[in-house]
Amino acid sequence: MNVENRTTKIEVPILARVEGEGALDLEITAGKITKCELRIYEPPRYFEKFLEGREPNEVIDAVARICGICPLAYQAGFSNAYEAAFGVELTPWIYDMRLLMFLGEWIESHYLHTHLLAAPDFLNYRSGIEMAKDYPNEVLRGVRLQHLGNEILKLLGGRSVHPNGMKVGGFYRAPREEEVAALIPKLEAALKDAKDVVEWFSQLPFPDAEVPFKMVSLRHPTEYPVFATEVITSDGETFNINDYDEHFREFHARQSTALHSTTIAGEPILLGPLSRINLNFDRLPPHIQEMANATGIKWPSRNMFHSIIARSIEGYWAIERALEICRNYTYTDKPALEYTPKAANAWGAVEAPRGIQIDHVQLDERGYATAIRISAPTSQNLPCIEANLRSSLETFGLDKPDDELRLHAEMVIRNYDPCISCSAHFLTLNITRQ
Amino acid sequence: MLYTNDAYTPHEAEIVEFIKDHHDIFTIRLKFIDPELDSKYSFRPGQFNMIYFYGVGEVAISIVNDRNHQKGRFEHTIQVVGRVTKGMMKLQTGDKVGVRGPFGTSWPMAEAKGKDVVIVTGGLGNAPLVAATEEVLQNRNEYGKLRVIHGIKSQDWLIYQDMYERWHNSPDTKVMMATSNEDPVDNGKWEWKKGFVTAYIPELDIDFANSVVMTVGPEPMMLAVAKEFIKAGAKPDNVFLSLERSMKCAIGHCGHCQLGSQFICKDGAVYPYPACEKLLAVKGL
Amino acid sequence: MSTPDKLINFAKRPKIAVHKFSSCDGCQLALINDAVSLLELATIVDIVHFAEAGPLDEFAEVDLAIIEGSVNTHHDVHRIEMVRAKAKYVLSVGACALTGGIQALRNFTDEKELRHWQHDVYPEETEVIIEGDLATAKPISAYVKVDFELPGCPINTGQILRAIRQILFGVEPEKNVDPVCTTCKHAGVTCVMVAKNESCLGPVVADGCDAICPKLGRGCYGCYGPAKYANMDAMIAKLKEMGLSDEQIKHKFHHINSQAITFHGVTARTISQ
Amino acid sequence: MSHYYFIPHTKIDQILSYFEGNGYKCLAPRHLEGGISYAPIRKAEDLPWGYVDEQKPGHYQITKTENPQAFGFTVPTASVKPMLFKAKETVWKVKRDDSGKLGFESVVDVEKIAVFGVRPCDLRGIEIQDRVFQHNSYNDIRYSKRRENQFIIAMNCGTSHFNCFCVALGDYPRADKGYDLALTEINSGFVAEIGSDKGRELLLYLEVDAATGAQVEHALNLIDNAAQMQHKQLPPIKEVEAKLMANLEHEAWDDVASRCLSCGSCTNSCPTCFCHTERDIPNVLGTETEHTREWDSCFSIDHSYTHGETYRENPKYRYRQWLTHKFSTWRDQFRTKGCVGCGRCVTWCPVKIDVVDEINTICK
Ligand SMILES: Cc1cc2nc3c(=O)[nH]c(=O)nc-3n(C[C@H](O)[C@H](O)[C@H](O)COP(=O)(O)OP(=O)(O)OC[C@H]3O[C@@H](n4cnc5c(N)ncnc54)[C@H](O)[C@@H]3O)c2cc1C
Ligand code: SF4
Ligand code: SF4
Ligand code: SF4
Repeated sequence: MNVENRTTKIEVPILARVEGEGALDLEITAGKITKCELRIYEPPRYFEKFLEGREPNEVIDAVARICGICPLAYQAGFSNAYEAAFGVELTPWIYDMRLLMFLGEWIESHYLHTHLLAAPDFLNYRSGIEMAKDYPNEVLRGVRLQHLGNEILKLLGGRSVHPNGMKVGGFYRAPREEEVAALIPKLEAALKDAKDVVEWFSQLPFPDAEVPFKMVSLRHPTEYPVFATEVITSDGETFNINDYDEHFREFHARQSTALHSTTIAGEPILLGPLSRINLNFDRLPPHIQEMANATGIKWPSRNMFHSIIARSIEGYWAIERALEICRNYTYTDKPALEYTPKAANAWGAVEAPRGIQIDHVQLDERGYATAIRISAPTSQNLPCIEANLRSSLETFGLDKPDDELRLHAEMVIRNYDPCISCSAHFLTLNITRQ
Repeated sequence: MLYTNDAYTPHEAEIVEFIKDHHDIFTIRLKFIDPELDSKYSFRPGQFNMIYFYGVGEVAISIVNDRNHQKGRFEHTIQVVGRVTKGMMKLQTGDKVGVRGPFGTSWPMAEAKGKDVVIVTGGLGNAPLVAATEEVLQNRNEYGKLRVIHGIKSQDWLIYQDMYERWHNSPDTKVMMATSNEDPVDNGKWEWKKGFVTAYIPELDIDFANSVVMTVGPEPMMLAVAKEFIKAGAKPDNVFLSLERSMKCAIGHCGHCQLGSQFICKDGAVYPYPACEKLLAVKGL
Repeated sequence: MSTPDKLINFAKRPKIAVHKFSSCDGCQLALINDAVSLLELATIVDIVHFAEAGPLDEFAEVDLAIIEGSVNTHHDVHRIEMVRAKAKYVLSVGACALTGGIQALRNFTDEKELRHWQHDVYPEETEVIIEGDLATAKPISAYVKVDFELPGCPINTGQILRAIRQILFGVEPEKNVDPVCTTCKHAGVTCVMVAKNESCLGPVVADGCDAICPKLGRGCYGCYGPAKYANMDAMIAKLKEMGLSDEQIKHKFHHINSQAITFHGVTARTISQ
Repeated sequence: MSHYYFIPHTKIDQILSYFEGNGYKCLAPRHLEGGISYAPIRKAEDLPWGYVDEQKPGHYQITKTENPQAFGFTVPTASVKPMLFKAKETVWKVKRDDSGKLGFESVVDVEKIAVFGVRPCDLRGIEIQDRVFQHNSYNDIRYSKRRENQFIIAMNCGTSHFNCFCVALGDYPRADKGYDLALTEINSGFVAEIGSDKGRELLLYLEVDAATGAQVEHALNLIDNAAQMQHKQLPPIKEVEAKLMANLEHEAWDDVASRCLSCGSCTNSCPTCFCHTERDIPNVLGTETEHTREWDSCFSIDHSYTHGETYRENPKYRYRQWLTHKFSTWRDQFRTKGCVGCGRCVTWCPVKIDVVDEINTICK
């Protein structure tokens, strides 16, 4: 262990089990954190720029490539923006299919994160592969659920990574009834798995990681939010996504290739499953509220480690909702609406698995992009992650050995399921002690 | 061919000996595991087998012979070319492969009786003519003179040295070699020339009009050999060559080995020169 | 002559690393999304480095390094050289690693314009951006020797598992050379170009994706890169006949695999000819 | 005229239940995803009632009409070939145990299939493939078993599309042999002819009456009408066969090669093309592998690849291989034509290359 007044540099080469590349610089002076910077050095890719001059559906195909884990969030965010720009009102069929497909992404992403990325932390394994040796049934159950999410994505998009089915105005193809029907028994069987997952996770030991910041999510008029145009915060504000810029500020932090967001006043904000469930608990069906309460957690919760529970509850909800859509499915030969491109400015938002994904397009009269903005949930969360790290590490005890500090720091970061490729994956932790 | 009812499925065979002939060439000596196949299997000189390398694929390989003339054994000499053959290079004695065959037509051993026989090969083209040469030697009295001409890039590519020596020392048999890329060093065993195999043809001490020529090598070489022999007085119908094209099925179903109307796998690979002369003259056929 | 040494002395229990460069992580998901196969694979090989899945040992000596992503920064250049030096074989996977990927669209800008781009997206002039960033996003093979390549944006699970398996058998992975049309016809897909008058790049794009787009009733946009033989003149003539503008045609090829030579050469001038 | 029977449309469901009762999976043309293709059917209403198709070079379109017929279209998008010679199938498997022992197992996957509505050209396509896979030096057991287990209801043509040219090849849009039952659709049903004992049994089961003279005449008129709709012309086929091989260096090969995408859509939709490749698909652990057979095409750049040399690298050689094989060397190989005139290669060529035009140019 280090003597209090010496400078020590500790390097954790890479933060594992997150998506993308980054590093953490931690400086501890006289038992206090003096620097805590998440350095995202995922190389810049300039989507915002090279998509200028492109036609709408090319943009939909292209933005998927921002992230392999949540490609649909970008496709959905941008189609929402284009549809708003062109004044396209989705038919209930298209809306349901968009939702179904998106739930597929939630299911896939949530169970991948909870089982293969996060759970090993709570059970002291370095990876899901290692954990699978001792917890084969649990890991396989998670994998089954993840596959089910992928299957939904495949049904509508042909594949789960960079799906190809969505276009502005709807879909290229409507699945046949028998294809949708084939999902029903699988979704039914998954409900039990998903319920067992919630119970399993609620028995995990949860350290403390208090998030004192403003929580933000979308708010849907009637149900748990996936697609919506209303934003809600833990301070009771509600506003339309079109006014996002009046409430939040996106800026470039020097150490990072990812943009950061805060409130206009410079306060960090938290997006994602924990914010969603806290702010929309009332939108969960009663029996799921009961399930959430049975975990022993008092909602709303500000403990960031409860995100894994929030994800598993959302997973259950998503499966149930997907099942409902599949049971009510009827085929249509009009899976997309026609539209007339025009010059416009528009926002589009979705609740990506990691939080609000908000996109903005400025279009010329042909509907070709003249300016594009992409705000990924991870980049909006970055200031919050940094702040949360500080407080959680302090609570954990800064005198702990470097290895333990490093593991704890990684664990805190992983709770956010950061998607670093999106935000601008892996992370080098430099601890300097003075 | 040896098969019960499915011409596509190979049979398991064991490598009883793996011989490394050269850094790029090796010989596998095989035996079928199934005792019935083992006792029934036979082939005619010039035919080939499909050899299957586990997990990767099948390749067409001529049946050399068994160097020790042991019943139930057969050999393949293989040059490393691409995916399958590179993988096969790593096989060892005791490993298993799949085999189907034999396929294709054979050398005109009966027609050659009573005639002088000239074997002209280039590169690994010697492998498909070993069995034919051995057959002449085993029935030495039934054939006329035997001349074996072999061409290689350089002397370090020479395989089968013991065999060539034995042949050269057999009655009324001569082995001659050519190297194209370097001046050969006389090994004191047989004649060497710098250049191409065709250089030997005009000066051969045989009765051209009553000879049978069998040649395997690159297509331009075989064509040059055929023309040279015909010029020297050989009958075109008595010049035979063996063609190579990609083969997947070896039974005339897959379409890859077509040359004009010919399926080389079943209508060949051994052809009398007049039967393929025109086809080979068309580029890209 | 052939190289018989290639792949001959592969370790009985090989060490494998998966590295990420500039990318979306989507190709790594081809392994992670089929966790059952990944766990199975882990019983016969040692996965020593695979950040997204957990194991970390970035510069360990390995038999096979699987590389995702393009080289965009000085840091990337340094890292790929290290990775190459420590790996017996390098398998590049995905459009980014093979052709630079979608981010290689920056390669069409000049340095001055790129500065504008940098400034527009990252107003703080930091070293992370200005000095770290290269003017081009390039394939792995532009910097180090690559032994095998798998195309796709993203690659798929069957493709990578088969390739790893073939490498373990000691042979090169098979290549997909035929166009997407082949898969369409094998799968009984009604051609969208003929039956729906949808523009489709399938005739000049390599198969391997299982013709996902035509199966969804839309045209292929080329994420598996060019087929081995591509009659670009005939393809462009067809797109023109369908009413696409020169700009649209250019954008079609300057998309996911813009730096593949076959597609890179499609410029306003070649189209108008 | 007693060898003609009449099956009213109302009996289609009975035909389907006959097949089901006898263990057949029934495939019939259906309207799916913008095309009419063979797919399993359960009831008469699954048939593409009222649909007609328009096929031209590089063009295919179907339209729903008031036409009371189920078979008012011409040829389905794909032929019967994929049911017999599958686009991709495992032909054998091999397991390797720890000692390295290889256990080979040949895979023969056969279903009893009844095809309802095979056009005469496709019927001839089957006959040609029989010669390749059955009546050849070696018999493919997969193909043969499928053939034995196939029930064929042929459907004579009542209309031709723009690309049809069976007549130019010396054939006629009427099934002459190789069927169990041959039908011609008239307004309210089908005029039927028996082609085999299997077909006779089905007719007995259906308890149908003989067709009236008027019905038969109507049917035959429709077929004649279909024949007359065809406008494509070719020199006599023997002449084509000779002239193509005599013109291997004709400049037209270069011209067509510059237009051809080498996409293989023509060969892959042809009912008689048989080229295939083989490939191993091992499992992850490497303990088992499946050896598959997949359609290949002479348009594939690797089709002629032989260690280091690609004999037909130039697209003109690939196009020449396709045309000369199909319309000339086929005769030497299988004592028959290689083309049945269904026109699919013309319809599905994205760049509208028409074999008939190309042949006429070269044989001029
Ligand atoms: C009748 C006949 C006899 C042969 N005898 C021998 C022999 O005795 N020794 C020997 O070393 N080689 C012989 N060959 C050549 C041998 O088949 C090829 O070298 C081998 O197929 C190359 O396969 P590969 O996978 O290693 O190479 P790749 O270049 O990777 O080949 C890929 C595929 O192309 C096809 N192919 C490539 N080259 C050939 C070829 N020359 N002939 C047929 N198919 C080919 C195969 O289907 C192969 O799987 C013979 C070929 C034929 C046709
Ligand atoms: S849909 Fe596209 S890829 Fe498929 S056959 Fe048509 S042109 Fe080719
Ligand atoms: S069809 Fe083309 S664009 Fe679509 S997934 Fe395949 S390669 Fe990509
Ligand atoms: S003729 Fe047409 S269908 Fe055939 S390969 Fe050429 S472009 Fe494709």
